[in-house]
Amino acid sequence: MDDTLTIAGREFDSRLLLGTGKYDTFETMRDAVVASGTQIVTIAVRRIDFDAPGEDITSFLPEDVLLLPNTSGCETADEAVRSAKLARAGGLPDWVKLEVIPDARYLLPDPVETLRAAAALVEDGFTVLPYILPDPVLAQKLEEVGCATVMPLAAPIGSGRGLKLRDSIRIIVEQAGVPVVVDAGLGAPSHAAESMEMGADAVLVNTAIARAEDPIAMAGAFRLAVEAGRTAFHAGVMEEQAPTPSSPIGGTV
Amino acid sequence: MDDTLTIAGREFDSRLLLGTGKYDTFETMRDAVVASGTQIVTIAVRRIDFDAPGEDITSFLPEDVLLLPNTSGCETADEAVRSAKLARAGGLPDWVKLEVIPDARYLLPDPVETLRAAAALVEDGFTVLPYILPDPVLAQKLEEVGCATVMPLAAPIGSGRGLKLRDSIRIIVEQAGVPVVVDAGLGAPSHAAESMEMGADAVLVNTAIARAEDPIAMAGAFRLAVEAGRTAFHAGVMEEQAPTPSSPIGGTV
Amino acid sequence: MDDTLTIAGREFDSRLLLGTGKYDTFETMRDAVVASGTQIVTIAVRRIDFDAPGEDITSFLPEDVLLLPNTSGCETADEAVRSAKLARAGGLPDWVKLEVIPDARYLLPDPVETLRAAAALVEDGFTVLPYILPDPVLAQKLEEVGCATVMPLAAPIGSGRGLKLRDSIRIIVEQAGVPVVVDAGLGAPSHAAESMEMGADAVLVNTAIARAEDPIAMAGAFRLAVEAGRTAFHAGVMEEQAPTPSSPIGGTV
Amino acid sequence: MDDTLTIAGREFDSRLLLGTGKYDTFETMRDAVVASGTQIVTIAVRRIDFDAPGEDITSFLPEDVLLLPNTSGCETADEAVRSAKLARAGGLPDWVKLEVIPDARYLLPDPVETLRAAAALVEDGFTVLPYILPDPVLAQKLEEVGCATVMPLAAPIGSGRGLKLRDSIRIIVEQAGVPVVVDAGLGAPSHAAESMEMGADAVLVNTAIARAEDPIAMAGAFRLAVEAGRTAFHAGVMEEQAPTPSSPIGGTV
Amino acid sequence: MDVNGRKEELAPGETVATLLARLGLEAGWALVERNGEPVERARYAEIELEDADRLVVARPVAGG
Amino acid sequence: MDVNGRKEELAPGETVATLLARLGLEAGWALVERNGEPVERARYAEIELEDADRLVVARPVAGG
Amino acid sequence: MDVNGRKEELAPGETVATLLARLGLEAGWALVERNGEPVERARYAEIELEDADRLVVARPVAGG
Amino acid sequence: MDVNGRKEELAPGETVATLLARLGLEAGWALVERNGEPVERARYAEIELEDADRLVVARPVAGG
Repeated sequence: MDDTLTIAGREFDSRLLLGTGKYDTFETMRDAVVASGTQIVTIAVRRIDFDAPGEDITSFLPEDVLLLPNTSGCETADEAVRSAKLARAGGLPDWVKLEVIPDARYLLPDPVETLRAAAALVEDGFTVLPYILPDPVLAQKLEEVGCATVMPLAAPIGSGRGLKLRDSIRIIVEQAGVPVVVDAGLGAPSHAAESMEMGADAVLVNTAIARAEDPIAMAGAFRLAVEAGRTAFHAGVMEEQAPTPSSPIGGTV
Repeated sequence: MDDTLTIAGREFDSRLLLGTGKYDTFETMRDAVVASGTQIVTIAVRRIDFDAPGEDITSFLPEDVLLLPNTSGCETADEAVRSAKLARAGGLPDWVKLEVIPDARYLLPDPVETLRAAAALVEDGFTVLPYILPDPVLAQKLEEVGCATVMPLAAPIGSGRGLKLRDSIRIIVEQAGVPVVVDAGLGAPSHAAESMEMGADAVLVNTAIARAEDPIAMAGAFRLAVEAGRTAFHAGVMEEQAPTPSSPIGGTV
Repeated sequence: MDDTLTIAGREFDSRLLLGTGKYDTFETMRDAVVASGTQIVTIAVRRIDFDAPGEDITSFLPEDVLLLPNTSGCETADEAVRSAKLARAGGLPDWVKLEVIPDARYLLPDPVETLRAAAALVEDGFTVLPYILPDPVLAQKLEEVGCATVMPLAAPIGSGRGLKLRDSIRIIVEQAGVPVVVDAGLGAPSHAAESMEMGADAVLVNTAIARAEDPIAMAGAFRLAVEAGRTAFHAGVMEEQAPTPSSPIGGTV
Repeated sequence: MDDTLTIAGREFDSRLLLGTGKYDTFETMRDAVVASGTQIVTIAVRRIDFDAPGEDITSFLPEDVLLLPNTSGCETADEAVRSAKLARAGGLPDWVKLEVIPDARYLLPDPVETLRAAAALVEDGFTVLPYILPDPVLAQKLEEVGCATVMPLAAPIGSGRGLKLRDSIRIIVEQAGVPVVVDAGLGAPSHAAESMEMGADAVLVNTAIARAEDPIAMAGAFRLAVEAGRTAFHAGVMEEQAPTPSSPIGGTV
Repeated sequence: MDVNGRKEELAPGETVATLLARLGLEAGWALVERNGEPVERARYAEIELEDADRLVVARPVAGG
Repeated sequence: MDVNGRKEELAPGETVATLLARLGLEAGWALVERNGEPVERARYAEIELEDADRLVVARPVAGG
Repeated sequence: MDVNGRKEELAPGETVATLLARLGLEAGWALVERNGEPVERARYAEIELEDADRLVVARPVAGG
Repeated sequence: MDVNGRKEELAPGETVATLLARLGLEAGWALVERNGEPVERARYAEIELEDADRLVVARPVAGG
């Protein structure tokens, strides 16, 4: 079955996006990226510290993987727009994972500033993937201003709590005309599988892989889980129902 | 990694057991069995209706798959023992999925009769896999009388509700010296993956595959999910934690 | 213990707000209002149908209960502002339960339009109680523009699903400098009690009472539950913990 | 409405049972008992340490409260029977809260030994209230041997996790011909209210009150919550449903 | 004159108050919007209506 | 002879095996209980049936 | 005589009642098991203890 | 000239490209903002820097 993921006209075979943060080493990150089969990885943009420039992360990333700069660290729409433009001018892709997060404690996004930044960036020619609370009305507004996807969080960033907001994500999936990427809070492959079973088009995972005891094996586990969940979505997951025997009634010896 | 499942000294590569009930046709059942990669399938034992003998299910099952007769339909220990002995005398394996279910409505097993039947069948040389409510104390008693596994239910048979009784199953997994097979109630691959992430040794699935719109594809989805969950178990699933950024703090442009 | 609820400088003894919709008769509504002990009830504003003007709801409401006009039916900030102004001009209180709901299916509020309307209404002298998804960042913005409370929903209006969004509401309670009123989706007294145990300052209930078999008794049940939950909040609810005996260890006969 | 709780022919106005363990002082325990309005309190039986005999707990308990000796600390049916007989011979009531708990870590009861002890104690004239995992089949067997109630746990003793096993308890309530007392694991008044809303006849609480910051206030909170939940049960709790407006559709200004 | 989308004859010297009386709405809360502007209750008696006026007459109803 | 509650004529020298053959069940798994006792497959051919026998003939079917 | 694992001198004509009194336990609920058999409260005063007796003296304590 | 808040001597005829080379950043992705405006990579070699310039030099780093 042809089941490619299409974002802004570009096709992807993998429905698993990876964040590159929190790995012990770039080597481990690279191996996890390869093991995951991902075709899209997020990166952040930061000032160079000349006293400790460190290594160039991009040199560890496979050629054919799309670099998706995020706007992490930005607390307002203006900061996010500035960060995205800097990345693009410097030669990075004109795609952006839009994060506007004023709150350092719970890392929850600002719906109003996110919408404002999204409109400006779309206007300026960016392919915008906004990170949001699973707010179905906000998701529709973001789609209306031209975002390429919506990326509702499953649970707060890095918490690994899984799908705490099932109902809202289900509504977003039902209403969305663009791909829905469940982002943040997925702590285990089963969470990713469930997201896909619910009809999400893709998931983005970082901490659950980077902080696993064996990140490379975990990357493979998420790869399988996403495939399992997507396959199940097409195969038609049963509805919950009353208990029913799986062996014949009567005729017992 | 060598990660075979060993039950009563017999090794299995697959950690997914399949029930054969509720398929529209034996052909579909066979194809699902093959797609699932399972090496153990359950069957029931019933009186032949001479007016409608029907086909022989075993002729549809791959040679190398272990037939596991269940005692479905039995409401007491004596009935279960009788059913198991009949199957064995007739040439079926001396393994038995022990079900003693007095309650036709919720299909919940009888802990006392199950323990009684288990002791008698082990005594008589059977390899016994008992189906139980996730009762950690009962699970230990069954292990003490010599059962080869314990098979706690995730949710009532056929309900597809997934892991309703997480804590109890977690305790059983922690305490068990024999393989723990999560049986019944798993409605989606994500439920199977979560069971394996929790440390279950295997899962048994029937309705969720047999009643899927596309049972064969769903069998493949469960196969992937079990592999994903098992891999994640070994790779070390992260603990839930407070929100933590996956991008660097500070240095923002 | 003096534990009055203060909203915009006005004190209330009751922490249970009632909606007046969906009762079979105004008489039942009135008796439920009395049984609940509420001091704030919401009402809607609609055009009079001269062919079927119906009765005047206010004549059924106790003198000392504050009428809180809502902006139900409004899909934009402008409509909500217009509705609120009409109610105030006509002599109703200058308090408003702000609802901006573009989505007829799931009845979820619009965060951007709600914030815009809230700012305008506060500016114009209204006491604004906005109905929102439990979005902690939005809640803080509404507080910043001068709202008197924030009213996060527990679950979609009328669904009776209880606290589906615990974590988000907990964060709002923790961060809020104004009273937090959990509104919508509370289906049973236990849901109201849990909201109060979490530190919510009040709850608003409509469907769960109006559609109960016995609305008057149910109103009393919610009254008790809110008091129970508030008392427990002050008494210090225990943390979940590992199992611990409640009888002495050792010394057994 | 006359709504007394009848156990073994004895009527009680209160549906809240209290454990007496884990209070900082007997005085606080006594005041909590009074504040709770309970008419049944559990006590344990232990050997006297002559070097530190301590005070007599019964002297702190109101005259009209029924003392319910438990068999805590007993790991087998024989030990439990012995403990119950000792209490009765010494003049305590011939009622017993039957606990047979072999497992010191998770404090889960033994279904087989509990049933055996229950049968023996009923035979010997005791009024038996057995503490069990919410196992509907076991509950029916205990009723069949003549137990006066069944007392399924909500969650492990002292954990305060609330209703982890909703479905099983709901089935027990539906099938039971004797009062169902939800025992253990209730951590907050909302948990007690929910148990009563589900149709439980009573709840037993210890740790959540004894270890609250203010046990006396918490006892009052549980009293209100139990009354709220019971009232709601009779008033008919709404079913969860799809979102539905609580204000009229159309006619908007 | 248009009242809630319905044509109404304008009585001589008609005010908001007299109109409401005529419609049997003097009691309870009648809320009035005239040509898109809310009308203060205090001025119901003084505001003279004109033929071109578009009125919205609303009232509180049951709502959540 | 009673087979699954149905009366069956006993053929001369009938054994479990010949009975199963007569019933078209030689292939696949026929499981046989005779007068409450399970019959070993190895002995199907040797056990001669008697008129008073009560047989249960079962087989594996689909089940979970 | 053994009481809760402790050796106790047997006073002349000692009964359960006098023993409990001696131990300062006449008030409240003292529960007594003698040689593995529970002793009825009504018989505390009449039962004479013997040197070979093993007694368990228990009481109600706080418990859940 | 100010680069990431640090004073830098301006070499004669310094361009963005020569500066990055001097800082050992020709390889990989150096992202440059000059006086608040992002600089197109294509123009790194042509843009001559001035003493009053404030530069921000950033780069991709690991992030989620």
